[in-house]
Amino acid sequence: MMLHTINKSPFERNALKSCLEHVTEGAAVLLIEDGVYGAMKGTHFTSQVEKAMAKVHVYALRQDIEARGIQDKILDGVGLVDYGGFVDLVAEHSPVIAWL
Amino acid sequence: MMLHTINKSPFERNALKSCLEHVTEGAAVLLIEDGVYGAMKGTHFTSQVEKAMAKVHVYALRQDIEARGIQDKILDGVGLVDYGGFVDLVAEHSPVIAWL
Amino acid sequence: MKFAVLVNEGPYTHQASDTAYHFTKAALGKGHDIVRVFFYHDGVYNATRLATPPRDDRDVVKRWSTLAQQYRLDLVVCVAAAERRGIVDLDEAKRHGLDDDNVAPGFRISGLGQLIEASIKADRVVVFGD
Amino acid sequence: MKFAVLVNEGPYTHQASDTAYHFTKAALGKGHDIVRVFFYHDGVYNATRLATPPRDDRDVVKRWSTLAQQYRLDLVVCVAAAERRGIVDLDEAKRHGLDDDNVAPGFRISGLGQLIEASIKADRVVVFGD
Amino acid sequence: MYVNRKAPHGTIYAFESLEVVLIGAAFNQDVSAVFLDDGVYQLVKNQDTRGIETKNFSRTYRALADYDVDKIYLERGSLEARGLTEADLLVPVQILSAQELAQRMAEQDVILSF
Amino acid sequence: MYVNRKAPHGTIYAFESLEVVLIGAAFNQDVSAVFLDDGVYQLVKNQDTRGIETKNFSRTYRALADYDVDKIYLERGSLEARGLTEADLLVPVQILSAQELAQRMAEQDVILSF
Repeated sequence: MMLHTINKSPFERNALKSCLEHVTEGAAVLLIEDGVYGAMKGTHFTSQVEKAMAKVHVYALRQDIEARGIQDKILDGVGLVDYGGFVDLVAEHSPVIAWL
Repeated sequence: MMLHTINKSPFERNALKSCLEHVTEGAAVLLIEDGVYGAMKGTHFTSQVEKAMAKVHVYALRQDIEARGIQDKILDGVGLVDYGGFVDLVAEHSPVIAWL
Repeated sequence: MKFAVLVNEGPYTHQASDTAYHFTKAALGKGHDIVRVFFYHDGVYNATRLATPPRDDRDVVKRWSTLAQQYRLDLVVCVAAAERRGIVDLDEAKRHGLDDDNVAPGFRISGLGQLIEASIKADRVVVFGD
Repeated sequence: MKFAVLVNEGPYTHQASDTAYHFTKAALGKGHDIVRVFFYHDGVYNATRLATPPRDDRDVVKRWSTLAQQYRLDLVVCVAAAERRGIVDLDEAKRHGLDDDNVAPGFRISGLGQLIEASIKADRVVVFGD
Repeated sequence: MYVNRKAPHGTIYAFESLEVVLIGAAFNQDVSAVFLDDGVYQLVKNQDTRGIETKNFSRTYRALADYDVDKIYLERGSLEARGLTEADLLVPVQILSAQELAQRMAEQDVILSF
Repeated sequence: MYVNRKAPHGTIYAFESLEVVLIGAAFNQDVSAVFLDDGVYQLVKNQDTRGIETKNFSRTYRALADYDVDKIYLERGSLEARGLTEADLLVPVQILSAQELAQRMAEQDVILSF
């Protein structure tokens, strides 16, 4: 099963939107760097992520969430991982695609 | 009157969209680099540019259009300028804002 | 008219540096005055003399140096951005105990105040970036 | 498991280089094997030894060099991307008649084939970029 | 006027833009700082960069008042689209509509964006 | 598989990605190249870079067939959104839907993106 990484804000770029149009059932999506803004609740993008969560597993990097001060605003059901958890996700999935 | 420059594709980033929400009547908008894709006809973004053209003057850099092979697909009413024309637009407008 | 130019990105990766060059050259050709070209962020990479691009491609660094010589342009590289990114002149190299410098002819390294000063002196400021 | 890491952006400007470092370090800490870290595009700027970041900030270049020494990591800088951007080792400096080199300890300059080879050898390839 | 449209940490622009704002203020310029689009994320409270091992420059926004930078504008629509409110912000700001902001921009001598 | 999502000329990624595709083919790897989102602009005909004084690498896409790179995939939706058709492209491509492309991606060993 694939792992998709996204490191861009869904408001600035089309990376997360495009990624979610190209995921297969059961895949994992990991939000890192500015991509973690895609894991917030109550935004104009939230409903698209919630809809995707019926089909794929969504994770976000805890260190990037804390750096941006949004630790209390993360959508329920988003799995939090640290760098070690990122490594585990890569080990458990193949192939890995970065939506740059 | 202001000059707005945009150097990003309207499909990849929100720069042109955000710019068009912040123009005042009679301002000039200059599309350069990957921004010139915003001057094409028949795209999903075209109607937004056409609507803006009722309010602002839209220009695009000829050298960037040719580099991208879209010289036959430019929207009617978009003014084509070369680097010298870019300089003239800057001289004729103030302030200049780059939507990076 | 007096222009100041701000370049926020390095050569080759982003077209911003190319566009800034063509804009600056066209402005000079039309008789305008370029108060200063200020290189900030990755823009400081425009100032390395160690670049050797392929022969069939433009030489971005040399192009700036040549324009500077031809028009006595003031090309200023932000010192804080340059230190982070390894762009150093002889003074900087000495100060930091480095064995080499790498800044190209025509560029000088100075502070951010030079950007503010240029924006005060100029009639127009034009920004090129990502 | 065997990982290959591709770094497409330079230090400080984009977080990609930071994330690649933290990922690589975490993978090594978990006992995985890093076949190679390949620096492409602006990623080659991670390899300059002339950077002197402020004391209250991380030293991205030194961090890579230290990790390379500690784990015998293979840090490879793409030669074509490096030539355009002024990252040179002693051999490259000689070949191009340059007066200085600037590559940091632990990095070596080689061809794009090293990226393909690493992606064949590795079980996973992870890309960090803009 | 300094226009900030980018998120912090993912790129260095927010950090280096703040440096310019402070230098501009030291030159006694009439400085105003605008945060719109992802730029509003720069002002979010509780940023803790220890995990990514970078400088937590978000505290410096609180120092803007000390440098007499009191014209801090933030766009309402950008804030709302991101599920944020004024209570989430590090510093007091003046909230403007897109049209009000457009008007302020048009009145400037110089606009720097990064 | 090489995934191209960026427009040419504004950034160097398209050019340097093409270098990797050619090197990959020289290693006798089973190479496929995907163009989606702004990546479809890379294949547009009639690119003339003399005005911006950069290399016109678009001709090199025509050489892909000589290197036995014949799996060139392009996404239908990306093309249509940009007002382009197959007649606008430099080389013959296989047009896929988003779901077909997703399936091809999932079958790969390695995906490189720039």
